[in-house]
Amino acid sequence: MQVNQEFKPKIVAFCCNWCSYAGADLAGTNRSNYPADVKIIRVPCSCRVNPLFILRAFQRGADGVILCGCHPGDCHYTTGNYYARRRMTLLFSMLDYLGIEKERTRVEWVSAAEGAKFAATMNEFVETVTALGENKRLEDLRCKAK
Amino acid sequence: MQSEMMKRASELLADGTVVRVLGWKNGEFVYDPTPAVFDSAEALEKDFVYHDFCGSNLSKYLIKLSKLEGKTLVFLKPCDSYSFNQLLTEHRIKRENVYIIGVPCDGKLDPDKVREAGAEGILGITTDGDTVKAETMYGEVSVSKKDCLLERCEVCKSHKVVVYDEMLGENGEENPESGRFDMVAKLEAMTPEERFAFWRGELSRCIRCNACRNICPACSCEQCVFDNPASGVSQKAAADSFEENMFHIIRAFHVAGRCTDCGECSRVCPQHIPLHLLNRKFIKDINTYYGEYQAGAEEGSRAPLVNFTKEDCEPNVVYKGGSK
Amino acid sequence: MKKVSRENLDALFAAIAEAKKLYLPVADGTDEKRGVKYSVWTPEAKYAAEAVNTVRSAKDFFFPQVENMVNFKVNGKKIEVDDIRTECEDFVIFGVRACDAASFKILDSVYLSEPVDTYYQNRREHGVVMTMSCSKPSETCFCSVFGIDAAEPAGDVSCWLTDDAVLMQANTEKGEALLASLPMLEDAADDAAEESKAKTKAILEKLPLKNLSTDSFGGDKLMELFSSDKWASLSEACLGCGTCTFVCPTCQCYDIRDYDTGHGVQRFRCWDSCMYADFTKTAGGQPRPTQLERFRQRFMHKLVYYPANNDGVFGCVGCGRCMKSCPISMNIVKVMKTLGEGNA
Amino acid sequence: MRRIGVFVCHCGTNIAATVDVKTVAETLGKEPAVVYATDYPYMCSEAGQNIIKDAIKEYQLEGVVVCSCSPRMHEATFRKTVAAAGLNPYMLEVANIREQCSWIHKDIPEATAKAIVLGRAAIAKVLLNTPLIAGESPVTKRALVIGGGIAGIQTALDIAEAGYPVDIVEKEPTIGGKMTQIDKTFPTLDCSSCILTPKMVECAQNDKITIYSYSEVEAVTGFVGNFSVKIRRKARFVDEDKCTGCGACTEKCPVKNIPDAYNLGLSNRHAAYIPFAQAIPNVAVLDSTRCIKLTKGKCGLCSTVCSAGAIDYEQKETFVEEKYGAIVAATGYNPINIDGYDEFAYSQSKDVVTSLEFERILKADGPTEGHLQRLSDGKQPKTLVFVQCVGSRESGSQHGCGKEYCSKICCMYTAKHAMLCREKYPDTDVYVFYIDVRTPGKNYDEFYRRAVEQYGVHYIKGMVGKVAPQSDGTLDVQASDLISNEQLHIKADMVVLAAAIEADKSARPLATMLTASMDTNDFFTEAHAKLRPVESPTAGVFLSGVCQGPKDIPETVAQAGAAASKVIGLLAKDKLSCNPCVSHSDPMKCNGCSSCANVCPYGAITYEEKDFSRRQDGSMIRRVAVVNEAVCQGCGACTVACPSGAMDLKGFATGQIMAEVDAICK
Repeated sequence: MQVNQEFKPKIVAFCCNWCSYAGADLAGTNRSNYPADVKIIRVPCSCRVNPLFILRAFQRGADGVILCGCHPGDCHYTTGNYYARRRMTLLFSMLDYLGIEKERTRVEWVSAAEGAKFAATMNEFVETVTALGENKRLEDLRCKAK
Repeated sequence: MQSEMMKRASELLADGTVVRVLGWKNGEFVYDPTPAVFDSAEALEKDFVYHDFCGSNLSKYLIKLSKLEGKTLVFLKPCDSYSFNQLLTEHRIKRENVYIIGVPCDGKLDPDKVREAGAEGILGITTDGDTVKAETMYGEVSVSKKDCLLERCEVCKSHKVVVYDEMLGENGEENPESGRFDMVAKLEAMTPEERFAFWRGELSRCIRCNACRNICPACSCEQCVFDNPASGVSQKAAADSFEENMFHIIRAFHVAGRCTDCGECSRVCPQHIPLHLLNRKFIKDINTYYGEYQAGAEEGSRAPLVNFTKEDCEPNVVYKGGSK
Repeated sequence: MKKVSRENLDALFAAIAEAKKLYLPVADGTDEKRGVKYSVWTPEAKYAAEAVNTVRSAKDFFFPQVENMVNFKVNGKKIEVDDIRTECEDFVIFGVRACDAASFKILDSVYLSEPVDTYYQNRREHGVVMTMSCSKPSETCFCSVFGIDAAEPAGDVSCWLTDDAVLMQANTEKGEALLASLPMLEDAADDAAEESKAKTKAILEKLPLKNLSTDSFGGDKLMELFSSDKWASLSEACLGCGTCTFVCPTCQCYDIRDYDTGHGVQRFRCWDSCMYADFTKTAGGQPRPTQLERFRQRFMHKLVYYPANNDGVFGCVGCGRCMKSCPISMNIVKVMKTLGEGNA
Repeated sequence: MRRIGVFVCHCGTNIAATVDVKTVAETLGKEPAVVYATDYPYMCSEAGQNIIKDAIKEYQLEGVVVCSCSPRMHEATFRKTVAAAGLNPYMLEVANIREQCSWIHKDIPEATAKAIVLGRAAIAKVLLNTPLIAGESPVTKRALVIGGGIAGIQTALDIAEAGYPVDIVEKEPTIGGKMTQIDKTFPTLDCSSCILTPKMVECAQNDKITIYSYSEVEAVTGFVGNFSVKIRRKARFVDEDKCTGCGACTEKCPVKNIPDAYNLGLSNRHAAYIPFAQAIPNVAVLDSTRCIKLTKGKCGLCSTVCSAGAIDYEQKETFVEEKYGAIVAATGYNPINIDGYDEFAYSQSKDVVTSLEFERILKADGPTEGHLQRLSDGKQPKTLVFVQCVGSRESGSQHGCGKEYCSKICCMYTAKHAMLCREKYPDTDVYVFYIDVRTPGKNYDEFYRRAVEQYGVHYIKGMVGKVAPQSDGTLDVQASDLISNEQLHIKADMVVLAAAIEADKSARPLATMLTASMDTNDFFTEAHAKLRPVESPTAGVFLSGVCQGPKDIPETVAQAGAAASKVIGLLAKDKLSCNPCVSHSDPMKCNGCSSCANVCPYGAITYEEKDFSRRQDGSMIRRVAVVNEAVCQGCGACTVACPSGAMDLKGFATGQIMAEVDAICK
């Protein structure tokens, strides 16, 4: 696949407040670099992320969406990420079924202590999405920047 | 069957067990009966029908009817009974206000398929064993019954009425080898480009008439998110191809784990979009990832999306999955 | 009257398509048997001459389901208005049936009366309608009930199909101009279509709904029909979807909505349906709180309100689409028969 | 449109060095809703906060966006700021342009552009914020301390001192923990037991303290101020109330060959036993896996010798359910299992011991009664080699059990051991192999230098490569001296390994029960590494001792006291403000389908029949969901489970999150 050097993907990262958002903060504290293409939205728990939000991001021009939460078993709310896990599995499978590139969506479990993992995950995800190029199959043409 | 049903309904009305009967009313043509409520033996005598074109699922009407005073008698075909159970599970129907007569079903017919077989200008249709004969303005057309079954009946998952107060005729069996996921598997085996092209072709025909949503027993929300400006996804029309996708993805997701695969969405789509293929994808995935689950098979079962196990697979199973 | 041989039909389409965009009914690509729709003509497209009607009506050409009206751009703290109206390209619709052709008149009386709907007008002025006489009406056809003759379709050009040719008769200046621009057309006798018309008329005589009565309807029947107690049972199975309204060639209601694109706002209109719970919803609430009122609205409009305002012309053209599409098989014929019972 | 103010913080140069803060403020100032935008070096300072307060008043701001450090850091600060100026505290959003922007990006234009986008997202969100009012919930004035080592003991004593009842749950038969096994403590070399046992006794005697020994936490539900804990009291087959601790049963018990955990298996105990003489409670336990009566149904000797009649073979485990306002985790540590370190011959030679085993050897109640002896032949060792960092500071997984972190206490206790050897047995040669000697702490470096300078301990920078047992009973220690760059062979009589320490295995399942987060090493995560080091991110859960990270006794005691003071501060309140970011259901849209209740981990959702009857369509009574706002913790699981969108989460509403998405993707 040809990588377009000019292309800067838009990446939305949903992070749960207790683990992954704190993990992202730790990545910052440790000065672990990752591309500025990643923008984080704080949610209380991965289970707060409605599949609608992910679709919405694609509609609005996101090229990749990643959901980060506490590791299964470590959810601050005990069980939230288990539900998120099922929802996202089914959503991603459906997007794949509709012919949307499955690499544009991802779930990663990142604890509050895993700043390095957070940065590494984001670096890798940005790379993957950059290689895929612009999201053309799930875009809403009306929302394209003019 | 029709006369037995009318007889039982009249008896139950007469002895006060029920105060109304939900069934099908004779239409203009043989293939267009309408769901209707009957409140007397006379009304039943005049208009009640039950035949090969009584495909519509009556369960959803009971959300309202079961809240009225007095019991409602309803005739449930096997697939309708799954929807009924699912609605019970979701506390939408008051069971004590419903008297269910289960009716066996060996497949309902799709008038469009009879037409496709060359029967334009249909004046009457009769079924004789495996043959469907259509008398038309342009002559008689014979077609094999299996060629004009509704899609859902071609791959019927169960001939068993799963909830009833009494059964008319013999109850049937589940049919796990229905092959209803074959088309899903075929799509999964395609490349993403092919799948994308397939769905674009199908979904681009959508006219957002909401027939699929409004017929769906699982889509029984007091207010649908698509009609609620606060939901952020409300739309009256698909103004963009994204919205065409969105509507169907969101709708399928909202009923995922609750959809009994009654096939009504595909039956009513004026554009013949195979909407069941979206729902069945979720059902197939749920079966694969979380174990076999048939919504509505048992009252009170916990839907897969409001359930979990600690050992559930990770979402990346999708990346490693069988599809290309 | 002009004619073109059936072998030359594709050449004719090609000639029309050279100058203007040409739309005609073709079988849907994904499943040949399932539904016919108007598509842009391409050399591969096969004209579905036999199919009585398309799933969607021809009104889409003049009154599309979704149409942008104006854009607003947000620039800092200022809002700029962007008028996006442009002159519509010329186009031709071929193979429109008599019922749909009649529906344009109904739409015209709504959209072209003052104040004129410029969006509709723009399309209407640039579209040439070539109708086609029906050769195989369906059991659901009842256009004759509303005085429409399927053998004599209106439009800018009327066409008839014979065994070996397509006959054409221009009815308007637009039609004349179009036919004049097509050199492969040969002259035909003025009565060349009579045989085709007679065949069609003979079939129309056999239609099961031809005797449907409109006597109980019209602008003067408002109060008795409005207060009829039959609406309750007629509407009880109605799901409140918009299928009937969206496939209907005469339904003309729309909603105007704003869509925030993130860079501005697109104000668009889209079809609305009186069957919907939020139809004409206002700050004060929903004027038709239950499905009964909404259901009644649709049929009262077609059979009472519209004729009341349009010299007795009914708002239905008898195309029968709603009869084929309604998920629960409730339709205007059942409504007319039920309400007409005892009155006729 | 709301009137929004934007305040961009430089954080000194933390933000300003990579984000052009002036441009951010200027650009955001042009956003449609923004009526005021400014920047300031330290927004969190008093002067910075005053800028916000003044602007709220001067520009009649209805919403405030602060572009600064993480909201996990100063959201609470700025909420108070806006509240002080009369705004609802929840009309504030923080854009994280430090941790998630300036600190991770190097390119100024790129970081600035991102900061602007994050600011826009915060503006988009705050435009949809609604004023929220926190509800209140009562506080159960009782604390639970999990773990009865010095950390738990000190925490419990301090809480009890303030007058609040406190329960200690200890999984072993006695409280005391690791400190009971230690001989002397650094840097003062005073006797560990002498300073610990009085505290243990005090615990037993304090009527505010209840000790659940030989017990474990089974389940935790509830939330800050209102925890409900189920404690499993394991059967000890001895009636705690009757047992006098006379020890008759332990002497008469015929099963004698059970490795004694108190002595780390260096000696044996009976099946009926009291862990050690000063145990609290001083009550015997029957080892159910070894007791003949309990395993085979015969014997019963202990019962016959017990004059108190305390032996109860029928005793079953019991459960206690208790309510607590606060919970302190004090689960402690263990040395790692060093079986993987074959090169040190730990499993081959009895004379290769861990430091904790060495403590037992040095301690008077240990297997050698305090005499420095080789365990193989009882001889006094002449040459001792101490190996530091066994399993600590190990990168990668050479041995599969090594830890990347520094265990922190080893340098000091090794110096202590070396010093004690040289002091009691001046004829010994003592070598210490180290990577670095780390001795920060009051009087610590002095202590280490005394070992080197005064006691003549040989400190050698380098790692031991191999310990090979010789036929003459000595140990050939092969090592490299990194300073002289020489390979050394030392003929040693005893080798002591400073094994790394790790969090106790019980901590991980406990963290799950407490919904408290852990780091990759299974140490509890603190709410803030610097500013809230004794609090877990989970409200009402506090951390004491090594369960939070390696530390020595004085640090542990200090942290235990700190945790206690946090608990006291919490229990002193009669009511707590609830998190107002909770779910609520719109009854008009609710189907009553129970999807939300199915996913609620707190049981916060119930249903009621609500009358929606209208004139037009008659009687309509529907089942609808009702959220108990005091019980809801605001995870939002229900909002997604709800098919109709009736359920939404205050503070993180669907509309708000979508507005953020829109702003980011714009």
